[in-house]
Amino acid sequence: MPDQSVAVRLRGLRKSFGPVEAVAGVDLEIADGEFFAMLGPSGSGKTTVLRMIAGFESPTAGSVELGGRDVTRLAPFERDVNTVFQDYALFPHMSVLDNVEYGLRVKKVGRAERRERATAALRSVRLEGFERRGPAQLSGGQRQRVALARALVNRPRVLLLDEPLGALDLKLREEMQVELKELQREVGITFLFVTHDQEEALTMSDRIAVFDRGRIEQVGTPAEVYERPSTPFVAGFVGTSNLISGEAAKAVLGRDGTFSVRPEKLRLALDADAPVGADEHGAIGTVAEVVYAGAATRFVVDLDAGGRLMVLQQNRDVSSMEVTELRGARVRLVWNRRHEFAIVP
Amino acid sequence: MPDQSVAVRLRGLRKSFGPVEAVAGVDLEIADGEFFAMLGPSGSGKTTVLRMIAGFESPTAGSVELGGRDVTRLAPFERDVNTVFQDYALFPHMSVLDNVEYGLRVKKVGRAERRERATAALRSVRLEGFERRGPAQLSGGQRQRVALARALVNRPRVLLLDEPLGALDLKLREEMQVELKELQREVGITFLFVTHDQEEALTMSDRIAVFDRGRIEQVGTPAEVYERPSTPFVAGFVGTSNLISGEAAKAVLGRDGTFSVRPEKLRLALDADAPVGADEHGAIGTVAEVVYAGAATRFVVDLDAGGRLMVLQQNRDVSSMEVTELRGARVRLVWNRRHEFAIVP
Amino acid sequence: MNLSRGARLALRLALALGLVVIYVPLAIVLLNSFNADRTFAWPPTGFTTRWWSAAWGSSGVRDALWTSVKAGAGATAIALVLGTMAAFAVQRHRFFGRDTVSLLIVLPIALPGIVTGIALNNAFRTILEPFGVGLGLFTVIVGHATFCVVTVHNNVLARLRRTGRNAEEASADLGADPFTTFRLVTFPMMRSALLASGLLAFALSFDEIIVTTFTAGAGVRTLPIWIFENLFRPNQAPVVNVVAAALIVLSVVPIYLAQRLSGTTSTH
Amino acid sequence: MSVPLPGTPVAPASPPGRMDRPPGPRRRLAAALHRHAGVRLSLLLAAPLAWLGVAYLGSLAALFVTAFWSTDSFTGDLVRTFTWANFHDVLTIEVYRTVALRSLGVAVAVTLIDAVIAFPMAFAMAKLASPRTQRWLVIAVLTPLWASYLVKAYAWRVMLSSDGLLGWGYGLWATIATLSYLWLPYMILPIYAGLERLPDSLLEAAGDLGARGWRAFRTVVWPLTFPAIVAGSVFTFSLSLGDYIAVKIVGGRSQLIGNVVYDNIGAANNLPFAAAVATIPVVIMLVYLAAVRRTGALESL
Amino acid sequence: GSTGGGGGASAPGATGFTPPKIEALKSLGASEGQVNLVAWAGYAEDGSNDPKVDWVHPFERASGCKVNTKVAGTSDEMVTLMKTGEYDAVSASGDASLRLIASGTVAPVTTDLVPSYKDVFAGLKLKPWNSVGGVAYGIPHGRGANLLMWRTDKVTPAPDSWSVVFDPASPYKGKLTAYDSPIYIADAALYLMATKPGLGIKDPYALDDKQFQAAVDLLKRQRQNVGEYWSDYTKAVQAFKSGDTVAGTTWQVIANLAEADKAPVKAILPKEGSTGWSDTWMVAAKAQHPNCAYKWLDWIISPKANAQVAEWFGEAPSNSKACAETADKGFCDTYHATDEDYFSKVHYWTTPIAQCLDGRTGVKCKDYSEWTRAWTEIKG
Ligand SMILES: Nc1ncnc2c1ncn2[C@@H]1O[C@H](COP(=O)(O)OP(=O)(O)OP(=O)(O)O)[C@@H](O)[C@H]1O
Ligand SMILES: Nc1ncnc2c1ncn2[C@@H]1O[C@H](COP(=O)(O)OP(=O)(O)OP(=O)(O)O)[C@@H](O)[C@H]1O
Ligand SMILES: [Mg+2]
Ligand SMILES: [Mg+2]
Repeated sequence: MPDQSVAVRLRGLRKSFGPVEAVAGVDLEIADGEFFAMLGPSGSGKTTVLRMIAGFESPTAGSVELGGRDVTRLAPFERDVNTVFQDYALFPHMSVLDNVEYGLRVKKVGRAERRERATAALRSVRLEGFERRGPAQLSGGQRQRVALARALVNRPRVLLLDEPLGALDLKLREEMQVELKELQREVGITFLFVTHDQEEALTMSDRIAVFDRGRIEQVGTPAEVYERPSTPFVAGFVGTSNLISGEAAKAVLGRDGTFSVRPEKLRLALDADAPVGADEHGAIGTVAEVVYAGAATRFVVDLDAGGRLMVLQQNRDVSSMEVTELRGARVRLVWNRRHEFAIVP
Repeated sequence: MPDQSVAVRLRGLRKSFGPVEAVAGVDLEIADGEFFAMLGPSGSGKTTVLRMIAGFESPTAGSVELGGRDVTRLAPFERDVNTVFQDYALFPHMSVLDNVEYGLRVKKVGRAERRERATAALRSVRLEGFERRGPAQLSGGQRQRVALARALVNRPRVLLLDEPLGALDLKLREEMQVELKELQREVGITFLFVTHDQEEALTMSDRIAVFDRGRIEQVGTPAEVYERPSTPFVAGFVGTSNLISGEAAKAVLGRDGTFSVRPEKLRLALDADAPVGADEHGAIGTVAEVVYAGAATRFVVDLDAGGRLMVLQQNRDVSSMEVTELRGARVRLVWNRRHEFAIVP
Repeated sequence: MNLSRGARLALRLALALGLVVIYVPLAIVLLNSFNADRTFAWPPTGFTTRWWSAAWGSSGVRDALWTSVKAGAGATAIALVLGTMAAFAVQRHRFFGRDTVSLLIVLPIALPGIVTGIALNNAFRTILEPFGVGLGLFTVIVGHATFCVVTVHNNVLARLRRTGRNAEEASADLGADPFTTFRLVTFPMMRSALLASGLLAFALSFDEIIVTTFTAGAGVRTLPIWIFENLFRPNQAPVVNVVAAALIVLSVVPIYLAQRLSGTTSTH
Repeated sequence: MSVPLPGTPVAPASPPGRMDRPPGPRRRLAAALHRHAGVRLSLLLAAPLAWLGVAYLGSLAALFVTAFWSTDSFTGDLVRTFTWANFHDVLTIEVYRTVALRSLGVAVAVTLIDAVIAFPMAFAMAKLASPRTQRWLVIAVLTPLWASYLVKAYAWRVMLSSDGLLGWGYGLWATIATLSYLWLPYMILPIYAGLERLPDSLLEAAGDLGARGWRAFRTVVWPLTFPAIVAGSVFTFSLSLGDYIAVKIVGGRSQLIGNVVYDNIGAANNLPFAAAVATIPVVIMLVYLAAVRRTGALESL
Repeated sequence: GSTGGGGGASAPGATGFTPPKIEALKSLGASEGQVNLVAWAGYAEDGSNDPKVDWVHPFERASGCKVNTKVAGTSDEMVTLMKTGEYDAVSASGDASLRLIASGTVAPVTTDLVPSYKDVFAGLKLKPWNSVGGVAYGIPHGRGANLLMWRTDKVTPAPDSWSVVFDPASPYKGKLTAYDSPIYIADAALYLMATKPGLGIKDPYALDDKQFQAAVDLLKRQRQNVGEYWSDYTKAVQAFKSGDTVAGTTWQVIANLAEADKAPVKAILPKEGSTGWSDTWMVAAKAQHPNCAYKWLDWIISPKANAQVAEWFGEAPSNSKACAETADKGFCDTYHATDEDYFSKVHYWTTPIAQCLDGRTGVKCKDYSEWTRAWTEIKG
């Protein structure tokens, strides 16, 4: 009995290109209506997995199920998924409206309904009035929204997005992140989203799969992945990884091994003798570097016990004048023990 | 008497492409040894200004001075500046070493000296051992460093960098930001840096010029620009702009007008009756949205008085479980009055 | 590529069939070069290598080949210079009549060869003759260059578009004047395009007969002209087959080299 | 996270050394050229325009003028007095219209046949073959260009003869088949180049949106590669329109416009009339070029 | 000669046009070191095609004149080439020679300066296509007739008349061939001369409007039955061998080649007679190398060279002593070289001009450019 509530199920998925094993065994279940992110460095196989789900590549081994139905051997046009391509892949010889109508036209939806649904889709991505333009006359963000409308208008079971925001500039990107997220909530379609931007993955998704070298390293909610990374790779890739090891670990934590604590978990006490609570750890050091970043300031602190830690401190009440004066200051770093985690190398 | 300590001086610089006025009058002085950023949205004319300084475009009006000398009419090869291009523009048919040696070769520097200086430059960007490779065999970050070495080896008066980090992925980008900044300190050359990433501009530069529609909106240190934006555009572009206006402004601040306060300046009190200090303002509202971003959480709060404010809160001691539970909670936002600033529309 | 298995198979089949169609006549040429029959009777009446030895001993073939090589090289050289200049002008400058320049360059190849041939013939005779310059190899080169320019122009134009100006700007930025830039950066980056288009230009010139007929002077016998003259002599026609077969085989070498060279340098 | 820099950094900015040396004449020339785009343009355009614009167009114009003259029928010398007679004859004598239409038909047929054969081949080359194979396939398509045109035409004569491989006999159809064969590579190469430029993602997008092979072809591939096909057709069309040799070899008793031109210049030594007849293919080609110019095809040749 | 025979007609030059006044060379001087020729393929072989076939190098050694040859494909190309003024001598056929003379492109030849001229068959000397008003404009080179050839296995009974190719109801529809040149109109005229005496054709190269129209109509009807027109002999041989062509005009050499390749063919001179050609070496009026040109003229009709050319090309030699020099002793018989009776039935190609060549006055004849136009119309 196929499980209807699972939108996508991958079993033992593999793909080799000649000697290169791009995807080296991926098992994954994505629930209906999830906003799911695939995060990983360049070349880790995210795109390849997406393309196997869409049907552009056929797996070397394993299977792809959509809504409980095995589609491994089906052609792309037989699958109930749609893709927003990284380069948008808008048809350059068609107007915006024709692009959006394309999928309906192919499915022989009547003229009137087609027009109506396409117009609605364009409205949902806030592109009313752009119907007659050609893709060349749009900005990057607008193109991305056309691509989105073109996929959404078909009401697919799953929408695949391959770094749809990669080409946009930061400001626009942030705006689009919010829009995309809202849109997904509105339409309720499962979004499978590829990105190599950790913050994007953390802020937007319900769950994240972290890829490395063709394998999934960890699957979990943003908080799970960020706060309890299961491998050193995940710890390093998702967020800044402050490592304390060797002598320093012994001196500061009283233990052997390699430990990590996130920069934002550290409290910077200007008094080197500041008290350390029972459930806390502390370390004394010198501020080597102060980087003002608007909303926050990053301090690089050289520990007396050896090693250096990055500290992130929100600029709530301090001004930049105050923080930059801290360069060279003796400080004590304090953190709650529960925010340390051991790294298994 | 030309002012030797001014590396770059732009006077009334304008550039039109047909009907498009890409640069609409720019006056700017950049001091010797500064790390100067030009920040602005896409199409605001940053690249065009840079290209006029390098000599690739000739201004429609105005002048460019380098080290006190008017170079407006000089060809690129007559100017003492070097550029790191956005796409690096490495010569694909030359090895890394040949690329770096190019400027010296053209200037007829002897073989031995050339080799020595190029090797030193490659060392300074940590690319020893890559001399014989071709650009195609390098990763994005490595290419960027070759481009840097190629420019630096000429010891230009000013180094122009057009979004040198734009093509890198986030992780690499952060690493390169640090490297670039240290390199500049080391060599002491004036860096003129184009970016559309606010955080990049804030963290790296000594001063920032914020561009909009071909004009400079504001010039200042990162803190000046971030904390005392002089126009609504700057306020909005550099950091998130929380606006309080109309009825809400009257109710909360007791004043007419439009005011802004940065999200990280807001304190989120879970108790709606939390006390508000004498030099503080407070507003009561409901949490509409909680976005977990790893190191911090963003709350969107709908004020009872009207309007919505974004609150940024470092995840120092809280875990994601705790923060997400806050959706729908009644909260009081408190901030120090000195962090409010009036926006002149 | 999302094509059904059937479609892939059909396309591959079409490609294979197309190649068969292309090569069967060439195979016949090769076969006929061993055909004992002097007028290519089909099926071949017997096997002989005497045509090959005749071709080997024929100084006419060698002279004609050499003439063709000279004509092709000359035309290609001119086409490379003119085509490159025109491509730079069109790609790097905006000016009135830019479209017309493109059209003008296409014209010699778009108009039937016989028109170009008689027009040039007429012009040469009325303009050059008063100066005592007759038709000769020079006029063949001029005629060929005229229609070869387009291949170079279009190839270089495409390459210039693709590579953009970045590398050149980088070079200028590093202190190189435009001449140095051209030598060290522009030219090496365009080399494969020049090579490919030069090869095509050479091939066009090498097999041209119509314009050649009208522009060749006394004693100027390019290979196609030699073939033309000899194909219609019963004793010589088989030798012509030998020459053609040899050319096919030999042509793989320059094409392969050019492909290799352009393949390795044009990855950008 | 800090980056330890090596002890010997790049020397700090030294006072500009580059400007100290007086620039050589070449650099001064380069700098002057830099400031005068117009001069640069003129230098670039002078030679090509002199060659094609003045010499070639001039020759064509001179030929066209000749069409209004006549020849002394016995001595064959040009008589340089204006007359409409040549054009009058070309336009009123029916045979010229017949031949022109026949030539046009042949050119169109050859172009269509080549397009139909070349397209799937080019598609398979560009989209199904590995890069390595692609290189070999391009060689395979280019190679026949080096085998003499005449020899290939004769090979077709051998194949077409009634006891030959095909045995279709000679005539107009034989001419069309032979010309199609001869010009096929000129059609394959531009289409191949055009398809290579077509991003795979567009084809995938079409498939993703539910378009099967044929539909994706009609709605996406065809409109986007049309300019390349047109570029190929400029070759096949003009080469067919001007041919007079292949038709002599396999054309049986038919003649094309090229033969008429050739007979009049080669046989009758009547350059004026030949020029008048030659105007027909020129006009056809000019109309064709004008029609296809907007597609951008002329730049894909 | 017989009536209407090309060899015997009244010399049109006598009453015909007056060529431009051009002086013939009076005496030979020093050789200029080279000579530029326009020749039919096979007339000036220098061993480059077949090392054994070479009479150019011996000439070069003997005379000190280097030979540059431009091979022309048609008579008309020859005329065109000669008009460029770059060439010193040309092997003009009868359908080119008069044009060359009339336009002043070639000069009269002082036959005394060509010692071998005395051995040339009388039937070739001072003919309408190589002389004007009794002044020789060239040295005859060789001759041949346009024969009727047929496939003996396909055409029965064996024809003896051109009717086999002109009969509209021919059973060999689509399998006939004809020579692809305007001059072929003369073949039709020749046929009409015999079959429609009412038209009053005396010379197939001198046709008035009515006669011309009749010939053209005949050819237009013939076209329905023609499979292909031929102009080069590889094509002709191949067509006869493959059976794509079963009957049509031919040259002796083609017949010989086809027979050598074991094709069942036979060629005859039909009862109506036939057209034919006789080529003439002429010297350009503005020759830059006249002495070498004269030396070439003498060389090429000297018995040995004349025999070599004739054998290689496949025609009857013009020098009566050449028959002794041929490699194939039966050669002169095969080609009827000494058979004046045979050649009396041959009407050699002559350029049609407005002035009727048969001596008629008061009517205008169709000139060659009209023949050319008509030929285009005939082919359709
Ligand atoms: N068609 C192909 N042929 C050969 N190798 C391929 C092909 N497609 C992908 N690869 C290889 O497979 C590996 C995974 O590629 P993939 O594109 O899936 O990575 P990715 O995670 O999407 O990276 P990016 O973030 O750079 O897009 C890479 O090493 C890549 O070089
Ligand atoms: N060569 C050109 N021709 C015409 N318009 C141009 C040209 N170069 C730039 N522009 C226009 O000038 C304006 C400024 O462009 P510019 O490239 O300087 O912006 P930018 O700030 O660098 O933007 P981005 O962040 O996207 O690089 C834009 O509107 C652009 O379209
Ligand atoms: Mg990818
Ligand atoms: Mg820019």
